[in-house]
Amino acid sequence: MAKDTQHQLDIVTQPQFIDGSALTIPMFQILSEDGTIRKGAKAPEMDKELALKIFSTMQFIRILDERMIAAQRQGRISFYLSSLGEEAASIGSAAALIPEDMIMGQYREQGALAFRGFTVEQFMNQLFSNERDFGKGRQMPVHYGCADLNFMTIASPLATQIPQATGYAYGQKMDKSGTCTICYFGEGAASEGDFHAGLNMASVYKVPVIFFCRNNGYAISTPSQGEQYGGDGIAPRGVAYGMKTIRVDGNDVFAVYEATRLARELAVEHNEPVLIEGMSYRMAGHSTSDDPTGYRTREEENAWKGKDPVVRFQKWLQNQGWITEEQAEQNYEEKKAMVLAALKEAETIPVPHIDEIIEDVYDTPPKHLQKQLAELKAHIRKYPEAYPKTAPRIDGGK
Amino acid sequence: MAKDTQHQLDIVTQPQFIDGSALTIPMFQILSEDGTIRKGAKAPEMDKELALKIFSTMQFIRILDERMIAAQRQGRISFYLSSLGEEAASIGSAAALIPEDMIMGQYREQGALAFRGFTVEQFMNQLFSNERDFGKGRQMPVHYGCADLNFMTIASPLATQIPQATGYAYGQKMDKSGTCTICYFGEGAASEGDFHAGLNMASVYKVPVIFFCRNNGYAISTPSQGEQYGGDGIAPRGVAYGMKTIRVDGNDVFAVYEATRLARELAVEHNEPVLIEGMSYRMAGHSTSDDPTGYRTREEENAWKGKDPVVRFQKWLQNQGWITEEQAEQNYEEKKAMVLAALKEAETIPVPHIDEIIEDVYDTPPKHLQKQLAELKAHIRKYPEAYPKTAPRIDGGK
Amino acid sequence: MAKMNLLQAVNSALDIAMAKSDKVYSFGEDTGSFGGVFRATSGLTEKYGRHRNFNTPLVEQGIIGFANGLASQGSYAVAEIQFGDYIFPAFDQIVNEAAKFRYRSGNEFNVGGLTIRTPYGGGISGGHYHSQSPEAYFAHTPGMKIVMPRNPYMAKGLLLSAIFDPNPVLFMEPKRLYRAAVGEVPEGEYMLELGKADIVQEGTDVTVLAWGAQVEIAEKAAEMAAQDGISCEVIDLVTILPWDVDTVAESVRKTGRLVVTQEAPLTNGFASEVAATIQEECFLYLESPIARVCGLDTPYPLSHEKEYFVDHLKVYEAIKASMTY
Amino acid sequence: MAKMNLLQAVNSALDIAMAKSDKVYSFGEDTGSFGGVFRATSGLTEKYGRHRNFNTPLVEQGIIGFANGLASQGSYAVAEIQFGDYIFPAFDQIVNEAAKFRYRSGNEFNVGGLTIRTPYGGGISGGHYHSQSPEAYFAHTPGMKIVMPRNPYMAKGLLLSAIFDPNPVLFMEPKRLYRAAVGEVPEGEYMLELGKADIVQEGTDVTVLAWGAQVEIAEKAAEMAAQDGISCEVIDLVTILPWDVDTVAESVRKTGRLVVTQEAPLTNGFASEVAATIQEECFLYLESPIARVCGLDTPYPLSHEKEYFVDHLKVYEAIKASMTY
Ligand SMILES: Cc1ncc(C[n+]2csc(CCOP(=O)(O)OP(=O)(O)O)c2C)c(N)n1
Ligand SMILES: Cc1ncc(C[n+]2csc(CCOP(=O)(O)OP(=O)(O)O)c2C)c(N)n1
Ligand SMILES: [Mg+2]
Ligand SMILES: [Mg+2]
Repeated sequence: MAKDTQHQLDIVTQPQFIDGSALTIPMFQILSEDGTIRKGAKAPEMDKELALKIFSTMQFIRILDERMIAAQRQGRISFYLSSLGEEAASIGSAAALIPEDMIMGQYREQGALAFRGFTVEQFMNQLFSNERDFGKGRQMPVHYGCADLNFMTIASPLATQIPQATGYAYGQKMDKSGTCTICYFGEGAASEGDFHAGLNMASVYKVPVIFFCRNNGYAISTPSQGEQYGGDGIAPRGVAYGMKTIRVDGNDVFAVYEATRLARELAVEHNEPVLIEGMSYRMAGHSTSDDPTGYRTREEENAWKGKDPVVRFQKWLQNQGWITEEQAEQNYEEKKAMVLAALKEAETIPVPHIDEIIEDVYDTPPKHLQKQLAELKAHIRKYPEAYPKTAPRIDGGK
Repeated sequence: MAKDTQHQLDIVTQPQFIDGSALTIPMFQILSEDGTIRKGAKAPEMDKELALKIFSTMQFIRILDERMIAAQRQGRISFYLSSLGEEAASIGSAAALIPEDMIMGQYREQGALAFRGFTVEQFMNQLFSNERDFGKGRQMPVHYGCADLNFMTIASPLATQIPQATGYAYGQKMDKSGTCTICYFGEGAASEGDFHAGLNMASVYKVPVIFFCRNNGYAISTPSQGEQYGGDGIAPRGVAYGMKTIRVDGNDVFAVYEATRLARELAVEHNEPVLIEGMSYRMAGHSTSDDPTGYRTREEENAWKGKDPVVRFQKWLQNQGWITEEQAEQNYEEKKAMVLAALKEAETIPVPHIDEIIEDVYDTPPKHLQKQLAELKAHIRKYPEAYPKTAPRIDGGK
Repeated sequence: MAKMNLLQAVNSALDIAMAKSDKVYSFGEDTGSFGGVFRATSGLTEKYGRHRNFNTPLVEQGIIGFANGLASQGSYAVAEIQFGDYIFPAFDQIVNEAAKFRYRSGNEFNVGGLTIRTPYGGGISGGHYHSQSPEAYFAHTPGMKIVMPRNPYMAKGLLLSAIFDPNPVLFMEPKRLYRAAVGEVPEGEYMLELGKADIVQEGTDVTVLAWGAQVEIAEKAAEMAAQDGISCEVIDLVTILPWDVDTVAESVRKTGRLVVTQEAPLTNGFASEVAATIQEECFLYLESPIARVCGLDTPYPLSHEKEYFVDHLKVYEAIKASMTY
Repeated sequence: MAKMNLLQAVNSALDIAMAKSDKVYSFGEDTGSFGGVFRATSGLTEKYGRHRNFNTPLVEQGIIGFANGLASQGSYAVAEIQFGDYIFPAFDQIVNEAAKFRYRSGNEFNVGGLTIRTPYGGGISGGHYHSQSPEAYFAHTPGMKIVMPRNPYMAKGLLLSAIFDPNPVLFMEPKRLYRAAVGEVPEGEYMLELGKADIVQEGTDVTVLAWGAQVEIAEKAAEMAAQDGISCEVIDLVTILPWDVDTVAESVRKTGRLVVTQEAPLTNGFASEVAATIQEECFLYLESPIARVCGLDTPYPLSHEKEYFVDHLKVYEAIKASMTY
């Protein structure tokens, strides 16, 4: 075939349009739906301890999600957002990283945070916006963050963390830190301009970042196929950016783990950014403010129950003889009790002191904020009954 | 191969990362550099009249660009931006459209506008920001626009016209107008978030839009390969969005014409958005404010001279017997005289009346703007010598 | 007349507009058959088809870019931004594009058919990113109109005007009142003039100016002040850009005092523009400094929302302070 | 001391910062080895390598997103936006992200290392999109600092402070003065305090407040006024956010009069904030209304730039009007 010298491109003489379906990317799977290793596949080298830690985290997140949805219904917290059905994606990928790697999430990756060691009390303090919340009660429930665990604080604006992850990874590369950044986002968020910016820049700068797209079929009520995008999902975009790309079964914890482990190698050892698209399904509503019966069928939801990532992994663990059904059941009950106790405790802890309202806007509060706080406090002292959460402690210091 | 029922995806059992170079798109060419039809290729069905109109427009734009760069050097206009080397891309594509199709350009598509029939006087009025400029002298030189010719007014912010083109085309589709929108942009602008938004939305809505990326190797001083993007340019992105895509030799007017003609069919008859990437080279500096010797070599520039789209097309026309060298030369001189005359005329025409300063902010000037204008005029009357362009006519009406 | 809440009033305006002209399109994130996260667009797909009321991909800059293009083509593009807090990715398409479209083209082209609807404001436990009142960010932008209704009646009449107004309009809906505010609303078409402030309550001692959801707070404060014998003239500004200087100035020339309240942070909020203009217009009439009662200059905090929120008590105190200056 | 123009002063500050800490990175469109379209970053790649001073792809939201991430990692990210007019695609990354990063995380994370440099302002035949002065768009955003130097000396000292300040800073460079303003500048490192206004000229009759390139216009107007026997106190605000209320208020308590001038359009510009605050702080001292001398409420027109521009004549007239009120 003829070549163009300047562009180093092959030359063709027929006006052949490449079809939008020219690049369809298959899905990598190890663990089939019945919990057995797929023919031709190989289970990752994962010891029992790690496997059980993953499973235990999955169980914990299931319980946390369940309990907190209930707590929201009871009016004990204002909002909650479950990761039901997507536990393998966040936990399996987090398990393939080292603790020094940075995690930048969207909001449905509580599993990754739990895997890192965030305690049930820490979850609860955030969910109840109490004074022990690392975020000082300033953001809505599920906006976790923890510098010690290298888990960037979640924020609501979608996709903003994607170019940020590229920048963070740039710093890691320059510092020769031997670490990488993983950046989670939904297939909906991947429509934002920031997605394009973040992936293209990562491809240009060759930074150690793993972009992990959780494609769970919906962005609130908007179905992904045909309404969020017109092509073959998110993975082909990685290829278009010149980036190593893989699509995995997001409900298969082994495929997720293995893909992420290899991606981490590419990222850290070769400074190759990687895009992973994890195919999954958002089994619950978008959040407690949402009711999915308005936009999808029970049949569709039921079809996905058969692919449940936790059930699938538990089957494998049982087959493997690493856990019994009874043990799993017992662990479940223990965790449930723990969650309930922590919940009860957290809701008794007061909100942060009113003085915190002006902290952290800047590194130290400038004069105008000090003045505004002083005026606010004078006002609260005048009408203490109108501000019952802060008035009683207003002059008690922080 | 196994298939996943929910996702309709092929399943693979090996963690095979797709490489960033998995989809490299060849370049469609008809007219080779020596002006002959490439072996295996077929010249488009183009009558003599159209061929000569294209060539004549190319010549005109060459002269306009040359003369106006000179005029800028002489201090007669403040700024100019040449399309040297990219005439085939804009003119060849515009020639494949109908006059009712909307053109949304970036700023280097004067060729498309000239092809539509914008007169030399109209060009000059804009370049001199005089009162006959359709844009009322409000924007910098080269920001042409003309509703009658369906050429959307150019604006400096890059890539903003891309999602706008999708919206425009949506309206055309809903109106069953049988027309489409062509949207030009540079490979640099394709890094903007608006690019991602516009293409993805076009793919979802299936609107009659042709995205025409002029990949000319540079965005000001930034080379495209490796600094603007890490992959195989812009074309693979179209495929990733699930969009019909073609890459053409942007210096080959036949390839551009033919690709655009077919793209228009896809767009108008099948509501298929199309991405065309035209590979070319910005032979001049970015604009008169730029000096490319700071960032690229003479050798590189010279290598591209051999690919000159105008020379190439002229050779073909001569071989075809549709023009002689002498005729071409004579046309050139005639056009040059015409351009110089129009230039001289345009610079004598005054700037718009000061009353125009508050027009068109809204459909009619609200009270506060009327007040601001009255104050401004009172001020100008007080210091007429300080505002020589508007003071003399201030009380003469528009 | 029918009893409607603010959401129903918005929905009714959209319905009437879409029936009136088949060039009216409504779209945004989740606004298709689902009707939007607040359900402002519900029923429209059923009535006008999935090409006239539809979902967009999740990309605000794209939504407004698309809307600008559609409006420039001669359509009426009614775009919803799911929360005012998420309008910023579209900032360029609004302030550099929509607002300047007509001027830069010398009126060859315009996006007069554009209307951006977005819920704004706090008081719903939304924290940082579901509570902001970003009107002032847009008020520095010649070419835009900005409208903020206070109740269902105003919402419907103003939204109909906004859609058919030949200029791009940012229409900010007070989400706290979506279901909370209920009132009598004509079922048919009616339009309310943009750019006119509305004197909600006449008074003689002090002018209290507010807009959107803050008007009812001002009214409540005025009621408290009335108990102290203070007569407040409460004005709803209604339109932030271009705003009705005359009505406010005339009132202040009468009362000699002005309290302006807004939900947004104090610094460079729209209350500052009002104060700056009115001190100029009414300099010789002012008996006390113009007071601004606004949000603190911090992001919007969740657990201290009650303290952060500009409630009637704060406005009432400002009224008293203005009287006793 | 050396003679430097404003560009050289900026370049020198960048050079010193990059030498001081190898965690300082400089990047933007064309800012790599080419040195940026104004050449503010020239020589830095040669000195510090192509990983510390580099080109970015053409995407402002990406530039600031990347910079936020890099800063949150503990680096000093100095991002250039090629023109202030093109900062709006990054608006969300600035006002929703950078400004709120520390607050929303309870100080677990911050982007204090972020500095955004951008040339702003008119007077260079740039028309709509190479002339805007967008400071007010950011001044409504708690968490940001905004700095606008008026000359080379200030530019260098303030930029060094901005880079190492533990808060995100928007540093707006008056491009009209890039080459036009030349002055004595120390060659070594020095820092000037952010948040302090600078009294450029003492006076007794009227305070004239400006910032950035507008300061020299104010000085010229003050000179003209001096011919009429009017004594102006000229103040350079220097920092727009958080701004130095005390210095301005103290001056106005002395002079009784205030003229504020800005290049940007009048409505909801930062001059409005100043007027609103000062009428409150100095109510009993004011002998005439606070005057704002600003751009018209239109986009920035090319062929009427001279008329649009806030020149010394306009400021001078406002000073006289203030004196004779
Ligand atoms: C910039 C922005 N726009 C809109 C929203 C409102 N919103 C919150 S979540 C969501 C859907 C996100 O879908 P996806 O990215 O697929 O993630 P998933 O919820 O499915 O995990 C939307 C529209 C937001 N938070 N930020
Ligand atoms: C949003 C925005 N950012 C930056 C600029 C400044 N700028 C003008 S042209 C240009 C380069 C554009 O390159 P490309 O898109 O490849 O088009 P080309 O000039 O090569 O035709 C830049 C950075 C701009 N006009 N708008
Ligand atoms: Mg999703
Ligand atoms: Mg280019």
